[in-house]
Parts: sequence; structure tokens; C-alpha cells
Amino acid sequence: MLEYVWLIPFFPLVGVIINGLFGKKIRNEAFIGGLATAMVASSFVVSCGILIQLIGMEPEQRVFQKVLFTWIQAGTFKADIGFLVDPLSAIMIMVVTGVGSLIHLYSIGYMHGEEGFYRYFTYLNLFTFSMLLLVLGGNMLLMFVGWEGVGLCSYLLIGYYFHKKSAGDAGKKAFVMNRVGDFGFLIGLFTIFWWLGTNHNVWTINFVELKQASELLPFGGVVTFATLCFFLGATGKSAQIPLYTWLPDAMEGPTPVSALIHAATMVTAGVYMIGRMNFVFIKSPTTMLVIACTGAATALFAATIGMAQNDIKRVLAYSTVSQLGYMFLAMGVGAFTAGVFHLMTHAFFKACLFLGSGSVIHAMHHALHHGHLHDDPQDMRNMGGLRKKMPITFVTFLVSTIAISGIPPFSGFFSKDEILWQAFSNPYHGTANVVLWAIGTIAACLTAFYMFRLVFMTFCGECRINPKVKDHLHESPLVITIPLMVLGLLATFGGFIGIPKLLGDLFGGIPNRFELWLEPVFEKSTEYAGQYAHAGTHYGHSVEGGLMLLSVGVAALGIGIAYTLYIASPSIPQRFTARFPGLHQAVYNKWYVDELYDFLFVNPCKALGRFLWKGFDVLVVDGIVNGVAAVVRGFSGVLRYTQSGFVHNYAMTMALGVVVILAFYIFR
Amino acid sequence: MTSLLTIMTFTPLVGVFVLLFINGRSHNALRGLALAVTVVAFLVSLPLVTGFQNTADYQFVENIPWIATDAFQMHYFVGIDGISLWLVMLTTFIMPIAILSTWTAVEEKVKEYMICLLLLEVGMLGAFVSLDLFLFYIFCGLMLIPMYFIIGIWGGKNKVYAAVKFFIYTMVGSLLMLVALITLYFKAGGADFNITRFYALTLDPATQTWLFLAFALAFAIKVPMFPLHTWLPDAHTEAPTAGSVILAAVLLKMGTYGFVRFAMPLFPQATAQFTPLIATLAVIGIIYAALVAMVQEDVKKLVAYSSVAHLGFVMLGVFAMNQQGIAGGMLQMLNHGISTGALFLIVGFIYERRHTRLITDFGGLAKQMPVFATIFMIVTLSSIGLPGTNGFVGEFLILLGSFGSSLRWWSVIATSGVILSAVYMLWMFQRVMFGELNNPRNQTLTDLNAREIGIMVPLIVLIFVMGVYPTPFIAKMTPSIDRLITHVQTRQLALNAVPAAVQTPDHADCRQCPQ
Amino acid sequence: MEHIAMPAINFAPIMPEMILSVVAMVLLMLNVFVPGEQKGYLGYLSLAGIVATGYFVAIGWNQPVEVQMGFAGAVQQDNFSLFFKGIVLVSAALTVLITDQYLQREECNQGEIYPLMLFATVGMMLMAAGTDLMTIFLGLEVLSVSLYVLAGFNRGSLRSNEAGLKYFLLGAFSTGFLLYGMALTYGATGTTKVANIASYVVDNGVAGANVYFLAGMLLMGVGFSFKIAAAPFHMWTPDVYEGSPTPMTAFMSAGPKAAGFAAFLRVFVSVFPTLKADWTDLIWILAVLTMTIGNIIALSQDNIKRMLAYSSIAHAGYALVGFTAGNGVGLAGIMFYLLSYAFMNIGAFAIIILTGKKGEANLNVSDYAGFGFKHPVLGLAMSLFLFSLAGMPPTAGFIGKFYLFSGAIKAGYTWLAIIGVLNSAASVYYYLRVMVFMYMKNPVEEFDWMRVTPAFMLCIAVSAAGVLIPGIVPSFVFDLAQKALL
Amino acid sequence: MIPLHYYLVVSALLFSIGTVGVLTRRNAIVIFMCVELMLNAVNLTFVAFSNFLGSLDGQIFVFFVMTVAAAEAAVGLALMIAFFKNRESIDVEEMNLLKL
Repeated sequence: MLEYVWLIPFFPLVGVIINGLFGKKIRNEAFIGGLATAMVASSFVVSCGILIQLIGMEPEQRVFQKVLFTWIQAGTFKADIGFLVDPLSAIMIMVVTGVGSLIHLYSIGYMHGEEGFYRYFTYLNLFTFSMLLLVLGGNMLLMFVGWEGVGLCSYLLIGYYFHKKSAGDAGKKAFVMNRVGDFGFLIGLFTIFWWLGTNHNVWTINFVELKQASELLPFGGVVTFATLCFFLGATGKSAQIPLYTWLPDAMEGPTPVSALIHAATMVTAGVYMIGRMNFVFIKSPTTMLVIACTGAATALFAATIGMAQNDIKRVLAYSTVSQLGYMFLAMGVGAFTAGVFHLMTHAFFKACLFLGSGSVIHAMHHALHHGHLHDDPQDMRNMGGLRKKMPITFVTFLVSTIAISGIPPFSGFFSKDEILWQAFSNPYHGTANVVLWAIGTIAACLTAFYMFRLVFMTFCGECRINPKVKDHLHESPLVITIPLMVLGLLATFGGFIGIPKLLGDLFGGIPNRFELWLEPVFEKSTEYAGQYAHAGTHYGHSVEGGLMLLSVGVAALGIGIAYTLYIASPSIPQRFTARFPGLHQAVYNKWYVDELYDFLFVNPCKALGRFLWKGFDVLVVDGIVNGVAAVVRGFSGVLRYTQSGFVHNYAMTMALGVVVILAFYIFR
Repeated sequence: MTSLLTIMTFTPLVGVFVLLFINGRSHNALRGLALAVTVVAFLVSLPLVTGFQNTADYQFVENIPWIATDAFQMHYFVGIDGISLWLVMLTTFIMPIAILSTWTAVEEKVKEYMICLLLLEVGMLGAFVSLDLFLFYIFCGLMLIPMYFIIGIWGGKNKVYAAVKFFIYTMVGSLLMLVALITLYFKAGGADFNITRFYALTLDPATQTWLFLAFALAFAIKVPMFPLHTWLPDAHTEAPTAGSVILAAVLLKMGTYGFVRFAMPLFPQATAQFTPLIATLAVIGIIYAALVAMVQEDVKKLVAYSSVAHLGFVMLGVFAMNQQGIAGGMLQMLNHGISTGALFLIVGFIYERRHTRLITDFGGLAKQMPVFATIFMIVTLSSIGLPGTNGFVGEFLILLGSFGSSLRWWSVIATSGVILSAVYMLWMFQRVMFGELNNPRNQTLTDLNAREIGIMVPLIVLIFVMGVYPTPFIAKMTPSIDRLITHVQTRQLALNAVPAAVQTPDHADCRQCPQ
Repeated sequence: MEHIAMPAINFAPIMPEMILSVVAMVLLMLNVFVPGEQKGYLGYLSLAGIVATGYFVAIGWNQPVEVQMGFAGAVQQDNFSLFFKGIVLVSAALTVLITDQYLQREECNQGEIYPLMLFATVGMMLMAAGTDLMTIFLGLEVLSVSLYVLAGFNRGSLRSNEAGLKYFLLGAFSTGFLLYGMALTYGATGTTKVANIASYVVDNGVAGANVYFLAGMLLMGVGFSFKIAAAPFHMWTPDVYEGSPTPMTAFMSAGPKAAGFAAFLRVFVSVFPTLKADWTDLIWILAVLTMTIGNIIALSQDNIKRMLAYSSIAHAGYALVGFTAGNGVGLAGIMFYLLSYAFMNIGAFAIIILTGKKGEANLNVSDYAGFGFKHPVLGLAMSLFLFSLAGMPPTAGFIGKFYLFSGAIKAGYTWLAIIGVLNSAASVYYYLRVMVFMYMKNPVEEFDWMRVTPAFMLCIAVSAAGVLIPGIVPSFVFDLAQKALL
Repeated sequence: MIPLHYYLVVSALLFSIGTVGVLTRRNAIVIFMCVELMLNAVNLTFVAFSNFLGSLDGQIFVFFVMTVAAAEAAVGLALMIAFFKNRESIDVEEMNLLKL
């Protein structure tokens, strides 16, 4: 089965080609959507086969490379089109193809009747293809191909409703911000490649070879530079500070896209990349600290913004940013397994949440459309009380919300708690640990708050939609609800593969399968970490257990506040905003970061461009060129007057010429 | 076949003579014939690829005495190596496309137009295959004339200004190069203009500096490098579509090719000396052109400035002086030819429909012209160097190469150009293709017809082929690049070892020489 | 009284001149009997005469010195002179072809123009062949006097009168300097024979310190500079070229310039080679001034005849670059260039005559709007000539400039070559300007008055061939020029 | 015997007078007369040198110069007449159609 790993990205590519070239002619939605879904599902089947085969192998042999052909070879540089299968990529392909298939299926229903249906599925398949390249790529460059490819698809899908200016803007913003990250990625790649090459004559960008060669890399120094560059790439792709602003805007895309790309898969690419290159990152404590801090800060910062948004998808978007922050926090504290674990569980519950919101929006849109109303179908202030209208959506949404809030035994609890614990107890960052942990915990509280705020505003209380169309609200069709249910189940039980040792022991020695599974991938990190990490404090089970309870407690607190404010006494939020209008405005306007970026980068760039064009190009450069011409012409215009037409002048010039020549020769 | 290059180069000239005898009013016959001629030239050039041995030697060489007097020995010396092979192919490939693109765009003076295009092809091919410096110069000059007419006669509003600017700008550079070329000839003992003999020459550093500057000026104008680029936006904007396509795809390459073929191997020491300067100008060009492109209001001008940026990349790669950089540079020349050529074709398509190129006149075209939108998107992505397309491979290798050379920090700055290129291209794309279709005149636009799609398909295919499987392209140029690098670097070392005193005598002595 | 022994005279060296003179005189006679509208036949006759002369020029090539020498060393029909005679005859022949139609249009159909041209040609040939200052002076005067008349040939036209008179006054004035130079040289060396002056210089070690000699050399230089229109002795050129009947302008710009260079080179290169260091300074100053002034003023000209007049000044400057070099390449370059220049300039003037209207009208650059497409063949030819004048490959103009600048570079005058190429670059502008109007502006005129006679076509075709063929395969011409070196 | 220099100085003076005349006079005929003066100054030089050097070449040259001067005069006067017919003046200041 492993030999056929190339089939995994190949299937979606077939979908792209067929739908892309002939989709316009085919027109049959069932065929187009079915084909696209079938292709991803096929990939899923192959992925399952590969996973099963991997499970059957010895842990240390679970690395397989498949090289198709040499892609670029120039001098010492060589990059293959080749795939790498190991436990990490196996998890990723499972998530991508699994969640991907469900979302494809969902899309058939959600996108029904859209103009450019085929275009949508082409892009979606293309995205899946790129994402699979990203996770399967056997070298940095192929990963980069996927990296950019998903960025492109993100651009295309965000801008899917291209007639809306905001959609186009959002797509472009996403792409450009990603490009900023790509800039970092490339520089990082160059640094590693040339450093290893020139200093140790190891010319490679292949991950397996790099892992071997990572022995040669120093701690800190050049590695810090390279990893910081890579991390810049990750911040772009995974929407971390400072490059996170594109993600909320990306909600302009169709909701399944938000689920697939901007929640479950693409945005986690940065996390995956750090995991993939853990053996490099771990060599730079500085970078690790930067990552951890960035992650924690993002987690908190995005959560604050999420509290004040009214657009259902925007809340989820900020929630995604925040959760990604958790993952980076995990990576930064060396808890790679926890990070990847949270990546996976987040894929489940966040995909479910997005699809659920999609289901709501779908219903709202449908209803509003029916009544010819132009209310915003995504605004939570128009919703409320949908619990009875859409029971399946509500239930799945609720379990996912519980999961994200970190309430046991739902999946989010296991992963998030693991991260917080590692943040607290890791041996790398010394005193910073407490701060990181504290921030993470506060953010967990906020998460629970804004997520339940969302649930309460949407599903509970009075139905605030225009009464005219109230009766047109329906539960979505099966094609939409089935994926919801599957994802809801995963969000509920997905955490059980990674039960922390403390709890596992409690329940009769259930091992943390997830950690064991990934162990070979991160073995080098463990090894290197041992070389510099200070022994650190060893905390007992009681501390771990206490912290666990505390995190559940803050989540419960968040839920409680949300209940108080949005169910029990809904007037408090109004009074609060009335009391602190500035604060609310600042949070509502996302702390004015977009405006700040406009002010700092976008506008100066445009102004500079305009200045260089009109001021420099046209005035100076062309001015010099045309100026020379003008001077010569002007000179010509003056000089021609020497030709006065009078014989006397001519004769005089001649005579003077003679005199000057003679004088020159006599006096030289 | 030993005379393949000659046949290829002069096939269009034969076409010109045939065209002369066709009635100027039977437009389709003229177009068809011109197309046929260029296709034949392309077919003739195909054996060059298949028959090309992957060695550094000059192949398909023909060497016939041409101007043989006591004072001067010029040869008709042609041949190709890995460096020129693909540029020749690019030329023969792009010409039929250029001619097809003008099928309906040029309705006046078709005969003259076709003649100009074919003459241009002769000049371009000749310049790429010349291994005699004098022959190269002649062909370079030959190229200018038809291009001048193409811009000046079939151009837009400001055509005369653009054409004259183009011509004189280029002339100034190439005339100074002529002086340098003659100087070089006499330095070499005045036997002939054979390029390989010049390569073997060891010149003292001062001479190298001056000669390099003269050559570099000529080529930098052609490239064009900042700050000698201002003729390009004008020329591109005013030229008719085919003119822009050829200008971008091939003519600009004459400059970068000139650096690789002549300026660098001939004057290795000076090359080393001026690398920081050239790289700085290249990087300024990348950033500067990107910023300026960003605020353009005219699509064509925007693409023109993007050309400046792209060629800045090429220059950076070439001057990195390592395999990756030069291979990337060479590849980027081809990529730029294909992508920017395609972009100009695309601009031509909408110009032909709407007779405007102002970005603000468009918007929402994607709705009306889905096929066009797809093609435009692919080409745009290729232009911004998205992986999987050709543009990426070239840019990546250039940046990789320059990062590994002495130009590390230049490379870092240039890499940030990657961001800017995305900004201006996508913004332009967005404003043209996305948004509301609110201009009533855009609401009646028709999508591409079969001919137009047919023009674009080969380009699109190449965009992907070169993006996914560039190996054959790189493999064929590798030996030649190796030789170039070895040549330049050994010479640089050799010159550093020899004290400057033991050089050829200064030419002040020659003044006293009897005639 | 003793017999005066008739010396054995070798007529071979002046055979071409004799034939042409005889033809000219016969034509003068015939002219009386030929009615006005048929004066064209005189043109064909003179063409026949020129061809016959050309034959004798051709057979003179590479003859031994005793055959070349004549009149006690006063003339020498060496390869050098033969090459220049060739240039002169070419310009004469091409001009004759385009004269008749012009005269008919301007209604000054006087047959004397042909004999006068032939006499001028004789004078030019004599200048090229003269190896005695006296012969050179005589040749120059025969040329000049004929040209004064030719310049003012259109008696009814005030402009032509003015051109003739200006040319006459300034020409006579310059003759004074030339003669004075000759006199001083004669005084310093005691002889007027070029060869003897040279040997005297060598034998007696006369150097730049000798005031007579130096002044003589410089004044002769001034005289010749006037003939070749080198700045600052160029000022007559634009006025005379503009005012003269156009065919005569063509003639004057090609032939006399060549003849002037022939004499200039003959005297300076063969007489004063040891003084090269001295006269080179003079020549390069002239070269720089001439190129620059010619080109720069040409930039602002609207009248195409006047523009070409300034351009002709500039071209003399380029040739002087080769002169400065003074080496084989440069000097052969001058010859090559002057020959090419005859073709391209007369070719261009032929088209200018065609497009002109009665009364020398329609000569503005803007009058050429759309010409290129109205008359594609003529437009193509005109472009060819203009590109050649601008020095674009693959034309003879380019190759010529290449040789000239090569010579300069070879001799170490790289900076002069750079000034030269920068000048060429500037010159491109005004040549292009004509083409801009020809091709890039919409036509105003229909050009329906144009009558393209076979004679014109012949002239243009020959000129085009003369521009293009040496442009592509210059070897044979350049070989001839090199064999013709002094 | 009068030294050579005397002749030469005189002829140089004459030449200069002729030159100045050309530069200052307005009547074309007078200008031409001044040119003749220059030529005759040259003739004087020739003859002086010829005598001094004992070579006849100079004197022969003088004959030619005189002949040529005569021819020039003939042509010149004819041109002046033609100009006068059209312009009714031979003032060189009025010869200004062709300029710039």
C-alpha cells in the first residue's frame, strides 16, 4: 500500500482536471460534486490503508519515502517530487482526507444551485491536492509547493464570490499575508541548505536526510535565524500574530471552505511544519520561546476579539486563531505531540462548528431569501432560538462547543489540557512557563465564554429573526447533517486516543496511544532537548491533577458568565458596552490592527509607489533622459543662430578660425 | 544537418521576399503565409533540441569567412550551446503565437506588419546563434529597425515618442558597446571576432573595467535595468500586442543573454568588481518596479513594470555566479518570455474588445469571460511565481543561488519582492476580473474565441510543464553554465594571482605606431 | 635656334580627364542645337561619357608607376586617385540621372548644366590625381568655378542666386588661404611637387618649428577644410546646399567632398607624414567640432535639404575621425565611407527631388507625412538611405563608420571614437524624424505629382545596391580601398 | 638687394588688407576685389620666393593664379548680375534668404 502513496494526492488532482476542464460543460451538480467527493474519499481509503499498514510495522520502521522523479536539479541543489510517509504525515493525511471528504459531501448540499458550482469543487479538490502535497512532501521544497498551493486555493475560495469586493479584498489579503510568510519560509530554507552545504558538504533539503544531518546544526546562531524565518512562514499560514488579520476576513468565502481550509487543515500547516522540522526548531531555545510566546499571545488576543463579534463566522474565525495559538504554544514549549493532538481534535470540533454555522446560515439565508429580506444571515443578533428549528445542528454544535471549551471527556479537553500542562511543566523556558500557562488558562476561560455566548445567542432564547419568515426556518438536508453528525461524534470521542497518563492510569492503564504513535517522529527533539534543557522542577501528580481541575474550572466559569450574560440577564452586555464604549469599540474593531497595518504598510507602500512612479520614474529618470534630449535640442536651437545667413559672419568665422589655429600652433 | 541554424535563421527572410509579392489587400493570405513561415522556422528549430548533446560544446556550428580583409576578419560563425539553445527555441516558439495574436488586431498595413515581424525574427535568431561578436552586433542592430517600426507605426497614442525613445536609448548603449568591441578586437591582436578567442584573452583590470562598463551599459539598457528602464514602459504600452509580446519575450533577453554570453566571460575580473553594483541595481529594480507597478492605472504599463522586476531577478541570479543562480536566471528568462508574453497577449485580448487598458474601465470580467478569467489567473500565478508553474522554478533557483553567493543580503531583499509581486499582480487581477460587472460596456464582452484559446494553450501547457518538470531544460543548459562558471572563476583567480604590471601595453603607445 | 625638344608626354594618367573634357566640350556645342525639352539627351550623352571615363579609370588600376606618372610628376594616376575618381564618377553619373526631370520641373532647362557638371568632375579627378600643388590648385579651381555656376544655376530663383553668390564669395575667400598656404610651403621647400616637398622635409629635417612651413601646412589645411565643409569653415554649406538646385546639392555633397578629401589626404598624409604629430591636433579638433556642430544644428532643422546639409557636415566630421587615426584602417575607412556616402546621400536626394514640387516646395520634413505607405518602394529606399546615414547595420553607412572608428581606436583615439558614436546616436534622432513622418503620421499629400522615370529608378536602385551590398559584404570594397592607400 | 622678408611682409600686409576688406565691405563686387587683392598678395609671395629660391615654379604658379582669378571674375560677375536682376542690389547684407 505504501507504494501507492502517490495515489493520495493523485485522486484529487484527477478531480481537478476533470471538473476544471469539463465542469462547465457537464453542469450536472450531482456528478460534479459526487466526483469531487469520491476522489477525496478514495484518497481517504488509500490513507486508511497506509495507516493500517504503518500500524502493522515496527515503530522505528514507520518511515517510507516514495520518489516519483527529480523535479529541480541545479548544481548541488536537488529537489525530488517525492513523498514521505511517517506517523506524523499519516495523521495529517487521515485528517485532511477524512474531514475533507465530509466537507466535500456537505458542500454538495450547501453549494446547491450556486453559479460556478464546478469551479467550487475544482478549487476544493485542488486545495485537497495541495494540502496533501504539503503534508506528504518529502522535502522542504515540495512542502513549499503545497504550502503555496493551499494559499492559492485559499485565495481562490475566499474570493469565490468574486463579484463582492470584500471577497476579492479578503482573498488578496490572505494571499499577500501568506506571501509574507512564504518569504520567511524561503529564507529559512536557503539558510539551512547553504549552511549545511558549505559547512558540512551536506546538500539536502530532504526531511529524512535533514533529520540525520540535524546533528551537525549548532544550537542557536544560524539555526535561530533559520527557524525564526520558518516561524514567520508559519505565522502567515497559521494566522498568528502578527500575520493573523487575514483569517477573519477570509470568512468571506463559502462556509464549508472556512471549515476545511480556515479551521481544519490549511491553517494548521504551520503547526505541521514545525512538527515536521522539530529537530531543527528544538535546536534554538530562542525560537522556541518566541513561538511559545507568540502562540500564547495570539490565543489570548484573538479570544478577546472573539468576545465582541456579532458575525457568527467571525467569532469562529477568531476562535480558530486563538486555538491555533494554543497549538503554537504547544510547539513552543516542546510539546509537539500535544500540539499535533490539538491540531487533530481542533480539526474535528472546529470543522463541526463551522459546518454547523454553515447549516445555520444556510437556513437563515433560505428563510430571509424567501421573505425577500436583506438582513445579514450571519449576524447572531438576527438569530436566537434556533434550537427547536434545527435540532441536529444544535446538538452537534453544542457538543463541539463543549469540546472546544475543554470540558471532559470531550476531545478538546484532552488536547488543551495537555498543552496547558506542558506549558506549565516544560523544561525549556524557566520562569516564563508560569506566564505562558496563565495566559493559556485565561484564554481557555475566554474561549468557553465566547463559544457559549455564540451558542446562546444563536440557538437559545427568543427567536429574533423577522417574524415574517420565521416559519421558513428548517433543518438542513441530510447531505449537510450527516457530516455534522460524523464530526460531532469525532469531536466527542476523538480525544480518547490521547488520554494523558495521569487519567489513563486512573482508568486502568490506558496508554497514551497518540504519544506513542508520534514518538519516533520527535525522537531527535527529545535527544537534543536533553542536551540543553535544564532539569526543571518535577511536579507531582497532584499538581497535574490540580491544574487539570483548574482548567475545567475556568472553562465552567466562562460558561457560567456566558449563561449569566446572555440567558439569565441579557441586559448586562448592553449596560457594559454603554459604560465602556471605548473598550467595546476597540474590541469590536479588532483592536484596530487592520487600520494599523494599513497605516504602517499598505498606505506607505502605495504612496511610495506613487511617488516613485510620478516623482522618480517620470520626473527624475525620464526627466534626465528627456532633459538631455531637451538640452541638446535647445543647444541646437541656439547654435543654429550662428548660421545667420550673412556672408560677413561666415567669412569672419573662417578668418577667426584661421587666426585661432595659427595662434594655437604658434603658442602651444 | 550542418546548416540547420542558417536555414532556421533565414527562413523568415525568405518569407519576407515571398510576402513582398503578395497583394497587400489579401490580408488573410498575408497572415497565413507569415504564420506558415514562422511555423516552419519553429519546426526547423525543433531538431536543435532533439539533436542537442548535453555537453558544453558549441553545436550545429557553422563557420564561414564573411568579411575578410587585411584589417578585419569577420566570420559568419554561428552555433548554439546550452545557454542559447532555449532562447532560440523561445524565439521560434513565440513568433507563431505573436503572429496569430495579431490576426484581427492589425487590420491596416498588414503586409508591412508581417514583414517587420519576420525581419525581427531574423534579427533575434541571428543574435542568439552568433558566435562572432561582430555578427552579433549586426543582428542586434538589425533587430532594432523592425521593432522601431512596429512600435511607431502600429502603436498607440504616444507611439512616436515611445518608438524614438526605444530606438535612441538602445542605440546609445549599443554604439558604446561597438567602441568597446573594437577595442577588444585590437586588444586581442586583431585577428577576428571569434568569441571563443576573446574568451581566452587575459586583459588587464583597468581595460576590463572600461570594456565591461561599455558592454554592461548596452546590455543593461536592453534588459532593462534600473535606472535605465524608462523606455520600457513607454515602448510596451504603445506597442501593438505582438510587439509587446516579442519585446518582452525575446528582445529583453538580448540584454541578459548579452551579460551571460559576453560581458561576464569576457571580463571576469570586472564582473567580480561590479557584481555588487549590478546586484544592487537589480534588487532596486525588483523592489522599485514592483512598487511602481502597484500604482499603475494602465494594465499594460503594470505588466511592463513587472517585466523590469522579473528581469531584475534574472540579473541577480546571473550575477550570483553559481549553478543555481545562473540556471535560475536562464530559466527565468524563458519563464518571463512565456508568462509576460502571455500577459501581454491577455492585455491584447481585452484591449481589442474594449479599446482601453485602464484598470478602472474594467471590473467583474470574470463573470462575463470565464475562460479568459481562468487563463488570466493561471498566467498571473505563473508571473508571481507560484509553485507548480514555471515562474517558481526560476525565481526559486535565482534566490537560492544568490543566497548562497556573495549576494546573500541582496537575495533576502529580492525575496521580499516575491511579496510585492503578489500584491500588484493580484490587485490588478482583482480590479480587472473581480467585483461587480457594473460598466455596461463590459456587459457585452464575449469570451475568448477558438483562435485566442489556441494561442494561449501552448503557453499554458508550457507554464505547467516547465513548472513541474523543468529537468530537461536545466539539464541541457547545465554543462554550458558549468563551463561559464569555471571559466569566469579560474580567470578571476588567475588575474588575482598575476600582478597588474605584466599586462598588455597601454594603447597610448599605439599612437606612434606607423600605419 | 635649337629644336625645342618635345618631351615625351605620358597621356595615360590624364586619359579620363581628357575624355571627359572632350565630351563636355562636345556637349557644349551640341547644346546649341538641342531644343529645350530634349536637353535630357545631353544627359544621356554625358552619362555615356562618364561611363567611358569610368572604363579608363578601371583599366588604370594597379598599373606600374611609370604608366601612372605623367607630366613630370604633376599628376599621378595611382590607385589612390583612381578610387577617388571612381567615387567622383559615381556621384556624377548618379546625379546626371536625376537632373533632367528636376530642370524641367523648375523650368530652367539649360543644357549647360551637363558640361558644367562634367567639368566639375574633371576638376575633382584632377584634384585626386594631382601630385603637384599647382595641379591640385587647378583641379580645385576648375571644380569650384563650375560649382559656383551650378549652385546658381537656376537663374530665376533668388535662392539659387544667393547660394551661388555666397558660395562664390566664400569659396574665393578660402582659395586665398589655400593659395597662401601653398605659397608659403613653396617658399619653405622650394618646390611645389608633393613628392619633392616630402623628400625635402625628410632630408632637411624641416619640422613644426619652421614658421613658413607650419603656416603653409595650416593654411592649406584651412583651404581643404573649406572644401570638405569642416567646422569652422563649414558655414557656407547649409546655405549653399539649401539654395542650390537639388541635384546639384546631391552632387556637391558627394563629389567635391570626396575630391577635397583626396587632396587633403594627398598633401597631408604623403607630404607631412613626419609631421603627423603636429597636424593630428588640427585634424581632431576639426573632427570634433565638425561632427558635433553638424549633428547638433541638424537636430532643429525642418527643411530636409538643409538638414541633410548639416548632416553632410557631420559626415565630414566622421571621416575626419579616420583622418585623425591616420592609419591604414582609418584612411581606407575614409575612402569606403565617402563612396558609401555618395550612394546614400545621392539616393536620398533623388527621393527628395521626386517628392518636391516646383519652386523647391514641399521640402519640409512634415511634408513627408504618410509618404512611406503611399510609395512603399520609394519609402523603403528612403528608409534604407536614412538608416545608412544614421549608421545602422546592415548598411554601408554602418560598415563605413565601423572602419573609421576602428581606425581611431586602433590608433588610440578611443575617446574620439566615443565622441563619434555619441554623435551618431544624436544624429539618429533627426534621421528617424523623417521616418516618423514617412510612416507614423497620416498622409496629408497624395504625392500624385510625382513622376518616377526609369532614370530615377535606376539612380535609386543603384544607390540602394551601393548602400546594401557593401553593407552586407564589404570586403571587396574595403580591399580596394586598402589597395588604394597612399 | 631687398631682403626676402620685405616682400613677404608686404604681401602679408596686402593679404591682411584683402581679408579685412572681405570682412568689412558690403558690396559684393568690392568684396570680390578684396579677394583679388588677397590673391595678388599671394602672387607676390610666390614671385618673391621664386626669385629668392631661383626656381621658376612659383612664377608658373602665378600665371595659373592669374588665369584662375580671371575665370573666377567672369563667373562671379555673372552671378552678381543674375542676383542683381532678381534683387536689384548686390549688397551682401541683403543676401539673407538662406539662413539658420
